[in-house]
Amino acid sequence: MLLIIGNAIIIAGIAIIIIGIIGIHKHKSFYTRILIAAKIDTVGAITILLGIALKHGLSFFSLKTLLLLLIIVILEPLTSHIIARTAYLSGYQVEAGNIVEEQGFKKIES
Amino acid sequence: MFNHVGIIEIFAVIVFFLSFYGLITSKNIIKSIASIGIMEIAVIMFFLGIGFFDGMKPPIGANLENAADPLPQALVITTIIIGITICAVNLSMLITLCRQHKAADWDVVEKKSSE
Amino acid sequence: MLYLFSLMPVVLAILLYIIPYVRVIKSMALFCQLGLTASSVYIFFLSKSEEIVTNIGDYESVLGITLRSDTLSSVFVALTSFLFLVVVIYGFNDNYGRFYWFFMFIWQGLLNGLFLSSDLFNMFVFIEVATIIVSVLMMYKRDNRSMYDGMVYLMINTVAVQFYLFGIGYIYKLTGVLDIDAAMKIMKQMDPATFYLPFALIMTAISLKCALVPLFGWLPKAHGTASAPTAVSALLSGLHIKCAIYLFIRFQIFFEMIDLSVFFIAIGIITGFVGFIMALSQSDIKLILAYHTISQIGIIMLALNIPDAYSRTGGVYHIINHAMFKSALFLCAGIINEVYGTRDIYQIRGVLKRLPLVGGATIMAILGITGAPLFNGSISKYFIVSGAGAFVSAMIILINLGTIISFIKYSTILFGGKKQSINREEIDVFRQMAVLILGIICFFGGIFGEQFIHFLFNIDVGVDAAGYFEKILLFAISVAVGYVVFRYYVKKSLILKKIGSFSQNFRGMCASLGVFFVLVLIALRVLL
Amino acid sequence: MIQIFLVFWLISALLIIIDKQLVHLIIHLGIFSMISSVCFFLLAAPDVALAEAVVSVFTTIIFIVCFEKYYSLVDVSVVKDSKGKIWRKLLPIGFCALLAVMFLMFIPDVPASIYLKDKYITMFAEDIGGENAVTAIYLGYRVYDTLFEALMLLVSIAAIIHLSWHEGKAQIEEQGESGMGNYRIASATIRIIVPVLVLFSFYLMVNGHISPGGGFQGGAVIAVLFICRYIIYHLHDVKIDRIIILEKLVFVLIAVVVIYFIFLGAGSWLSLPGEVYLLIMNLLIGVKVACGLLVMFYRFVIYERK
Repeated sequence: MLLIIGNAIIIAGIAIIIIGIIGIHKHKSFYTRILIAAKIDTVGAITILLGIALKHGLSFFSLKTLLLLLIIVILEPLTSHIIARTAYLSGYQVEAGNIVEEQGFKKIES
Repeated sequence: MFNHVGIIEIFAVIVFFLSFYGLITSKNIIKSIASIGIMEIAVIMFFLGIGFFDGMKPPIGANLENAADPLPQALVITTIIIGITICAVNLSMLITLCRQHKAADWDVVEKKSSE
Repeated sequence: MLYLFSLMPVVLAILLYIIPYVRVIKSMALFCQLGLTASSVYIFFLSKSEEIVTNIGDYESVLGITLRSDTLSSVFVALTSFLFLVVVIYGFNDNYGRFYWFFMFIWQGLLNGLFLSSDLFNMFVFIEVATIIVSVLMMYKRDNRSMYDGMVYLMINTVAVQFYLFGIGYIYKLTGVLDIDAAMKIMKQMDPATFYLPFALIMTAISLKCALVPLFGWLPKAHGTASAPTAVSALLSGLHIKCAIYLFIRFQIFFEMIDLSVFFIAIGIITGFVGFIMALSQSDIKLILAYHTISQIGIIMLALNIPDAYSRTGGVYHIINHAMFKSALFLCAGIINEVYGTRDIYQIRGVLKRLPLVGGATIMAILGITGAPLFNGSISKYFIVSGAGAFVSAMIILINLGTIISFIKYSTILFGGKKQSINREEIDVFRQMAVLILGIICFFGGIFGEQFIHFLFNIDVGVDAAGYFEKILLFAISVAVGYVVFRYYVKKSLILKKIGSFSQNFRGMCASLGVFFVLVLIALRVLL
Repeated sequence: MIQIFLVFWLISALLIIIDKQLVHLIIHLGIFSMISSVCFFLLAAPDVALAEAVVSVFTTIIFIVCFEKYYSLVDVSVVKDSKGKIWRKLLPIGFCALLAVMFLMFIPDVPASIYLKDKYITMFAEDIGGENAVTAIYLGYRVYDTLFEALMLLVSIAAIIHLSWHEGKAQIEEQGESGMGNYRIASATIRIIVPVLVLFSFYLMVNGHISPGGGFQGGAVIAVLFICRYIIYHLHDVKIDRIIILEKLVFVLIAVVVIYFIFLGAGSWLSLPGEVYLLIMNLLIGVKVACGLLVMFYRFVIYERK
């Protein structure tokens, strides 16, 4: 029973990730993209980890998985937030849903 | 032709020469340093692919049936540490060079340093 | 207890780094070097009768790392210890910071470890660490030119070592072991054609380290860097390049069923010619010496690939001799540079008057390197020629002629100058002592050459009077021809000036690495 | 499974090589390292995967720091667009393709030997102890390598210190716009996460002999923690000189432990079980690596003249 629930949740997580990837390519605005990427990172990862933990039942392994889940819950929103904030501070402007072209970096050939 | 040659080996060779392409074409020193890093990881991939087959388990734990070869893994950890130190030394040299020449381009640096 | 040879210098280096008193450091360093030299000679005596084997940790022999000391490696260890002793004497009154000695002694430990190790991967670790040390020592003064040179050196060597690592991977995959002796036993039962790829990979890497012909671009940059400390340049040319040749000898024995000696003889001849032609076209004394290293490497490479015991022995003896006279020349050049304040060969005049002892040592080293009778170079070249065929002998004589021409050019710094303006300079006693030790060894290595070779390699050969006379005649003719060529061609040639400005950049070096790899593969297909 | 990731691996390597902008290059380098770490894990090498993951974090950070310096130092206008002829671009491609094809033609078609593998797997538990064969080899059979690899770290740190040296007092960067010293969300989160990560790194070090992980990985996690702390608070209260001396002393200590336990042979084990030796070595190497990586990072960030 736990196995089936676990598998179902993992499949749901994978579905969320796929939708998210489509979303990243559909939207052109930088801030929308960050939003969607954060969805993949948090919701997708959390559901998959939860599914794995459920599949293995009560064990040391699922405890480790849950610890990992805790770290992800704390850290992922923070990283998305910092990326968005840094982008804002370094000059990316939101204008009517479109992103103005790059102002922050000069082009350097490699 | 390749009865005993795994797909990992072939991929490692391709990436090895891909990074070689990066080395002989890159204008910028940072890119050369990155290419050396890729080269190293390609060799590491080859080492780990030695004798690998599907269904292998890590050589850890009490039950060691179907375990992977532990020796390349031990060698590779050494290689990784050597790689990171070389990368760091290279980058610190690069910063010093940048400070002296205000450039990180191979041609410009060569021209300026031979003056 | 062989691991102590690599660990003691390292521990010494760390202690020196922590202790803040300079005088204490230097006395301690000198004392430890004396001890190391003595013990390395002792190890040599032991391993002459029987190979010393240390299994680290007493595990079964293939499981752990094995250190072996046979005649060859113990000779190299003794050479390392001796040269470092000389360098410590030379730099006894220098005022480089503590980092200098820290790096120097770790370098010594690594070279010892490389010579004693018999594990393929272990060698990789030593090579890698030594590369970083050398590049840092080269750019010790952190000025424009040496920074670039050191960076190119480090990066191209790292790339080459990746090839080596790939080769080790194949050897491990095919034989299942990493120990050299055990792998050789397994390889004898297998088809040689399976080992073509690891052979090509490893030989490409080692050829870059040896600076053979398409791959020599880094050597003049590394050995001739203007601002590198003198002792570092001397050790680089005298010793560090020898560890690549040591690896070549080891791997030649390792891959004994793949005989590619024709290819390497051809490459060796080209290397010898390119080396002295480039040397002729330079005007910086350090660069001249650096290019001469390439030329001498060509001769050594030739000797090691001639299928004859005398030639090979001569090649190994020439490695030792080259270590002596090239270090002597570099150390002298360092002193001359400091006194005159320039490295331009056309501005330095009258060294013999101004610095008589240094000039004397330079003369002895020059006589050694040009193969003059009674000096060590002649003995080793005699041995090399004795086993070679007619064509190869002629090539060696031609390369020697080139060496003589460019050293006639080099020796113009010794004479001349206006008499009034030349005064004798007072130089540090320790420096003169170090330089003189090396110069005198060049002389004694020639006079007692036969006994020395007998002592080192247990090979007996009498140099007969007729052969010796022929040798003297040949040398006299070479000097005469060389002088004429120098007087009427080299001084005025414009082509040489154009050649002299040639230098390879990093991308070119990488590309030539690839070209050399393809060449080796094609040679394997065609010649075998 | 591994095939899919190998294709991703190849694509990410290709992205690095064909990148035109350095910013993209650094991002792609991070992606490449992460994918190779996953590949290592799928190749049944969790130890290596962990090491590569931790190292990739560190490498990416120093690349970014270096890029920042580069960006502030280099006069970008010097670089001009070069328009080469078409054969100048095709020639290197053809050359590398030739090399790869030659290489593939010469690959020996022989199965891998499992001579040493079987020996190691049957013998390591007796000889060294513990349950992790990789750690047993790394710290037991081939500890001589490990010693010199630790020396490599020490040497490179000395090299970096020497190269980035400059006269006068240490110069500290001014707290710029990017500093997050009074940025509440970040500092609050880091306060929560630090104990967990410290626990994690100690878990890696202490359990190195029975599970994936070990001294290097644990030490690197600690170093990354300090780096996070620096990025958030911009604190300069770390005494680098003392860390350098500590690192050297720990190296000597490692050498002494190794000589005492391994080099002198089985006689001098003092009847201690092998696990104790592995534990001591893992802790020592952890401290050494943490010190080493920290010094590297701080030399890159703080003591450079801007």
